[in-house]
Amino acid sequence: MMKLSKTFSASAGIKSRGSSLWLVIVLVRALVVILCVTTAVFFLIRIVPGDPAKMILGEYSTPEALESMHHALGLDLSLGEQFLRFLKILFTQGDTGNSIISGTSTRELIADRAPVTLLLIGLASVFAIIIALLLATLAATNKDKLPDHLIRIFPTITLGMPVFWVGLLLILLFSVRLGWFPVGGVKEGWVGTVHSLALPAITVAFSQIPTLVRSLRAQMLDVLESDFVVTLKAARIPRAIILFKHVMRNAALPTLMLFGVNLSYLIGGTLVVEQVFGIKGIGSLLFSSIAKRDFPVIQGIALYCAISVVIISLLVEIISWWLDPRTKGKS
Amino acid sequence: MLKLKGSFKKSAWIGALSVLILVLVAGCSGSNNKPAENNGAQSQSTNQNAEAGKPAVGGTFVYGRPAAVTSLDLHNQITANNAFAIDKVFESLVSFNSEGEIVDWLAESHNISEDGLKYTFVLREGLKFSNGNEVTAEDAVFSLERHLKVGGPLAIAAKVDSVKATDNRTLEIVLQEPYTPFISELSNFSNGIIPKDFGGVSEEEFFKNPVGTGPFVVEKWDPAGDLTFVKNSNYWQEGKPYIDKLVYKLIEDDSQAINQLKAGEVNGIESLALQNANEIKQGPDTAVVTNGSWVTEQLFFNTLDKHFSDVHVRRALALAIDREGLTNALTFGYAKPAISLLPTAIPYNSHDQVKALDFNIDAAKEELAKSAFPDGFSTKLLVASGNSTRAQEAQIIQAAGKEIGINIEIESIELATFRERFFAYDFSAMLNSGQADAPEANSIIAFQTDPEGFSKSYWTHYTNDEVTKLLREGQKSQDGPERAEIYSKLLQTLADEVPYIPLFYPDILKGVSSSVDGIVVLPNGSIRFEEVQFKK
Amino acid sequence: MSYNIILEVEDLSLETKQHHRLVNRVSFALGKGETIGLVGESGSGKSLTLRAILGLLPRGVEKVDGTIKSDERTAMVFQDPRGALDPLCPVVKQLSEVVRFRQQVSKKAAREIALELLERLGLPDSLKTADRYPSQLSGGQCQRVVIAIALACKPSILLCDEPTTALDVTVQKQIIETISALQKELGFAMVFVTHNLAVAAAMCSKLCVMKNGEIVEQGDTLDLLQNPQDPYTQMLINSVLPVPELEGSERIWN
Amino acid sequence: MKQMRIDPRLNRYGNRTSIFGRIWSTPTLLVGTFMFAVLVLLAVFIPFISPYQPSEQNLSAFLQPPSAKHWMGTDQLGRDLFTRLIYAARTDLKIMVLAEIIPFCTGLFLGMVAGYYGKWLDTVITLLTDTFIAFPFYLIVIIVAFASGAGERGIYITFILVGWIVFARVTRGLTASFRQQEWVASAQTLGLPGIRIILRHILPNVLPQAIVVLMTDMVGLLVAIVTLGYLGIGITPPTPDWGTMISDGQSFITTAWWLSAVPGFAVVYTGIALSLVGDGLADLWRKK
Repeated sequence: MMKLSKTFSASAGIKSRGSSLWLVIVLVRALVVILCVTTAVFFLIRIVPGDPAKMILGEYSTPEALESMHHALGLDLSLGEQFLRFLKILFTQGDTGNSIISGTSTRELIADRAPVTLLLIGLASVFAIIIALLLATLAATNKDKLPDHLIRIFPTITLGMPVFWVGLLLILLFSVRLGWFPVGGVKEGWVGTVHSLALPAITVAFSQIPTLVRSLRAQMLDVLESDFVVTLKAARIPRAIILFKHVMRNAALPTLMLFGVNLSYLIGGTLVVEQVFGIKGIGSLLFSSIAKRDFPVIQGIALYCAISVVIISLLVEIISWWLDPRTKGKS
Repeated sequence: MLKLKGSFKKSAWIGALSVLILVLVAGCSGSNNKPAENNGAQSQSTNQNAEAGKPAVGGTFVYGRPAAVTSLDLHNQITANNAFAIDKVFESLVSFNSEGEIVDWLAESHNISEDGLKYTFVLREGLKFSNGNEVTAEDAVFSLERHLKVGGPLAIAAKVDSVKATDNRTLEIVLQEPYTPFISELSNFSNGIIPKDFGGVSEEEFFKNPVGTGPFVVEKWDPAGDLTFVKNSNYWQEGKPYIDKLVYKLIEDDSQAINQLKAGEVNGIESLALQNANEIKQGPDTAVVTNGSWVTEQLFFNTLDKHFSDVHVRRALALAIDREGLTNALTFGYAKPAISLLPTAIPYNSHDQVKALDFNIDAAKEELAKSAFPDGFSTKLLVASGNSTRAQEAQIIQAAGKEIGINIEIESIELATFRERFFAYDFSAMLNSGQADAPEANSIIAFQTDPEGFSKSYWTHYTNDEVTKLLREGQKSQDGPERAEIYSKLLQTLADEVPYIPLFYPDILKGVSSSVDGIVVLPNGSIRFEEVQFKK
Repeated sequence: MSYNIILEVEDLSLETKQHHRLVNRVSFALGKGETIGLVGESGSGKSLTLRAILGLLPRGVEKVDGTIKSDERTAMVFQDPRGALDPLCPVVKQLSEVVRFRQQVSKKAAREIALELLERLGLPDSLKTADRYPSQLSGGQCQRVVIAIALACKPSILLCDEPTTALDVTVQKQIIETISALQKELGFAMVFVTHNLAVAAAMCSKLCVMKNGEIVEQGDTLDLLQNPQDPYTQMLINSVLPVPELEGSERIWN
Repeated sequence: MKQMRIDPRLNRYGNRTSIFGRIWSTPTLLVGTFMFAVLVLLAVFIPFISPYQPSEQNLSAFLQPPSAKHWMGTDQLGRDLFTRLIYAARTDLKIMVLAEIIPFCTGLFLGMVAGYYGKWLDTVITLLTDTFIAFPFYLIVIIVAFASGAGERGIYITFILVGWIVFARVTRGLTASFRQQEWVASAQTLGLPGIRIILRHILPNVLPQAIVVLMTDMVGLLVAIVTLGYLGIGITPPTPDWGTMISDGQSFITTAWWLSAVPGFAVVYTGIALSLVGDGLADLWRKK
């Protein structure tokens, strides 16, 4: 038991990475997490008051109509039976059933809505990384001068800004008054989509940048103080090369972990931005499904979020291990 | 002044500076009070394909709606998101115009026998479905029989004896006993005419791409997103509809819908909150189209509740609420304070006869003194969250209650939980609205006074034999002064016993772009798009 | 001793932002090919003086007065070899990068020179074929790469900040011998910082004893060790365990 | 030769740096606490400052611009905006503080225990944190808000369920690194039971870092409360809350833009105050 548990806590022991045992352990852990999330969501949304049949048939629905709807949706079965039926559908068709409200299969719904959200998160992450790297480098290179203060003040202010408030301001200023960006929704075609996702992506990036800048700046300050930078400076190597080739890479590595956590938070976190910008993504689908108690869709989205978060944390762990020769070499 | 160390003094200055910039940004973002003449950054792109020259025929009208169309099965739907799509595809024998009067629609003429038992309808000449097939009386018979069989939320209340087609264009319906509201029941969207045996395809397949006589045909439909209609080339009204395409675009967030309208990305929005109406009205490229509605906003009491079973308590609260002030504060002139239960757009609303309990604090205190709780009590008011007008109504009622010693706690809960609670009669008082689906006094009154109805007088358990007797009589008596007398007596009793306090009749508000003409708003909230045209 | 002076430090004083005086009026001179040692406890300002000469003071430390007269090229070797190399960049690549910029040669030529330098410093030929990361080399090997990097700058003054302290004893001796051999061959002058008197005695012809950022005593190694004037120097010398090589070792610096 | 002062712990006033001395020398902490104190004082003394009650309506005077009588104008029900703003500070700050205490303590404790004991306990706790991170945050918030009914109770339950993770992760990392250090090992050799070691040795070292994280997390919590208000599942009317004030005011953005903007700035102000305190504490401890 001791040996297994030691290797089981994979994240603690860096030494055991890279071995096949580590891979198995991590996959098992991921599966356990996904199962916990799916089961928890399944029971949680059924305990919460509110009945999908009433949400479909509205306030004038007769008891008989409600009864027949419950039967049709299998909601009259006991929780246990419903859970078994859910697991059967999940493992046979890999889907969490059809949406109670619109009748389409959840997998289709998510497949149709996921690209927008993933693109939004992707764009936001690109914005966040670029801006964070620039700001951090600017702040780190001239510490305690004007840019450093400005950049240190920036997260302090933005930390307290609710995302929806930022979104509203951006829409009012850039879309309605200046008309540079569409107000909401997503236009057809690549150019249209990117154009309409630009503003929302900036809003999402807005919530990510403060933490990234702070961490990157701190890392960069440490790296700039380290001996090998002094060696390179002593060797009169051009500043730009030192900064971008050596310093940034060393600073980026630890921030990658933070970025991974931020990214996993984002999977579920874009809900508010999608509401404010009227983007029909996973977030707004989640919000309307919860409002309408569309159980299969809620479970489908929870599953999608759990899987993507697990994949992301896995990727981040592998990338940071692969990128860092100090660990790769050893095992 | 605190002597700040060098390095920090600079950042304090910068902090203040950046907050200042933020204020400026927010400042100029909210346009100044006078209507924004927004200095040429006019993003309003006149609708791209509105041809110049002859009356602008063609083009695509994009209509922003808060909920997606999930089903077009006309006999099993009632909620607005589906109803206002169904009435674009299917049309009924008779319908109603924007003033709420019954008019012949697919029927050329209709006749009701003296004893009110036999209804005869003659179909229009050369009427066609959207797929070009002839419309016959047999189709109408099939449609009505399917509705009678299915029942559904808007089941036909009249006791129908027989429905038969006497010839290719004539239809005869015989009732077991007279039921005056039957004609208005036929006028609502759930009695649309569909081809016999669903035009030969399965029921499920038929309702995926339905065939009807309506002005539009479904082209593309995502049950969790947008729906696109195209013009029905075989539509019986020549040359109409003028526009080629009608798009129902799903926009769930209200402010997002308003901003898309202002930016010209949609041509109209279905749900416009009362407090946003002026903003759209004043906008340079937007306008508000409105009409009296069949909706009455009300404060409902559960008459089994230990406090509200006492009529004096109900009357006291009714007298304590300043309906005039409430309506002005919350509805910006787009609603009329309520007197009787029925809105003015419904016939027999007897607004001039009924005397309501007007705002009078002293009378309210006297009334409470007569009740079983002279020195007040505390209770809870159930409200569905997410509707800011209703949240403010609750706060006004709370303040009114406090004036006379009734301590009201507002319980604002999410819509699904809200419905769960009042379906189970688990509330003392709640804010909700009564809505008619046809220009018929009986439609609201039956639903809110019939103790045998499944909702037991709209979940209030209000039972008053006298009122129930008047309700039945009203359903049987022919239209005319006699029926008016019945309903005014009924409505006066309701006004005296206040099982529910009618607060105001909100107008229907639609936000549209000012470059659009010919929008017809119906009292049930739907819009007729046949005459819609884009100005040059 | 009229050998020509290539480095002159006069009244060098360093202070932090909060005006803590870390180095106070340090002065010494260094002749061509000569080695001067800075000895003293840690925190006595030795390394800071080196950094001042290199011209790269750590953050928060400023030169408040005094002058450093030297128009010669300088390079530095650090105490922690692995810290002085970019962990994410293979050693040969790092070295060739320095060579490329300092000697303005093409990438390919730079790699050749780098490999040749590494070979001269006794690093294994395997580096020629497979480039390896600092984490995959031993402490001694890393220190050799750092020295190679320093030499690639063709310095006339080599600054060594306790290059052997972090290494184990056997490797220490090899590194010292390598550095002395290179000095003899290339003729660069050296400023050698250490708190180990034995190493200082073996390497340096002149010594400066530093305490709390000041030079308490300065002079030829032999005179200083045999009859130290300043009590602190005496205390330093007595604290050294009698190491046999002190008496019988042949002088390296003559 | 004058005696040099090179002991870094001595500051320029020559006396040994007391805790007060060091606080005095970190202005960020000072300004942050000052700003926060102003808000708290305002919130406490509002009944004496403003003559109005937070939910006192005046239906004839709604949506009035800022004037002498109403310093920040009135909202859509004629209530004085300034009074509501400060009473809302009472609600939001109270919830922010209360909803942080339990998660802070549990997170701290679990983190230390996981970091210290490692092995299976660490695995269980990391598994728990991963599961909660895999949960979309708003799904939990919305479900709990529905189950327990909107309002403060829902927010407390949600943050007790979710709030501890960030502290557990930070403290677990710190404790794991402290454990390697010699002085913890020596304490173990003396046979001190684990719990005493954690409380006597690890807690004082972990606490400062945890408090810095607490400050930033509190800002995050405040923003979450306000966002819930915006989504309509936060604090219920008529209790004043910045989130509901923003979403209510949002529909009058063109006619009375200050209705939404002012509460937004109040949130930003509190955010600045708390993160300044957080930064200040971090600088303070880094200097030690």
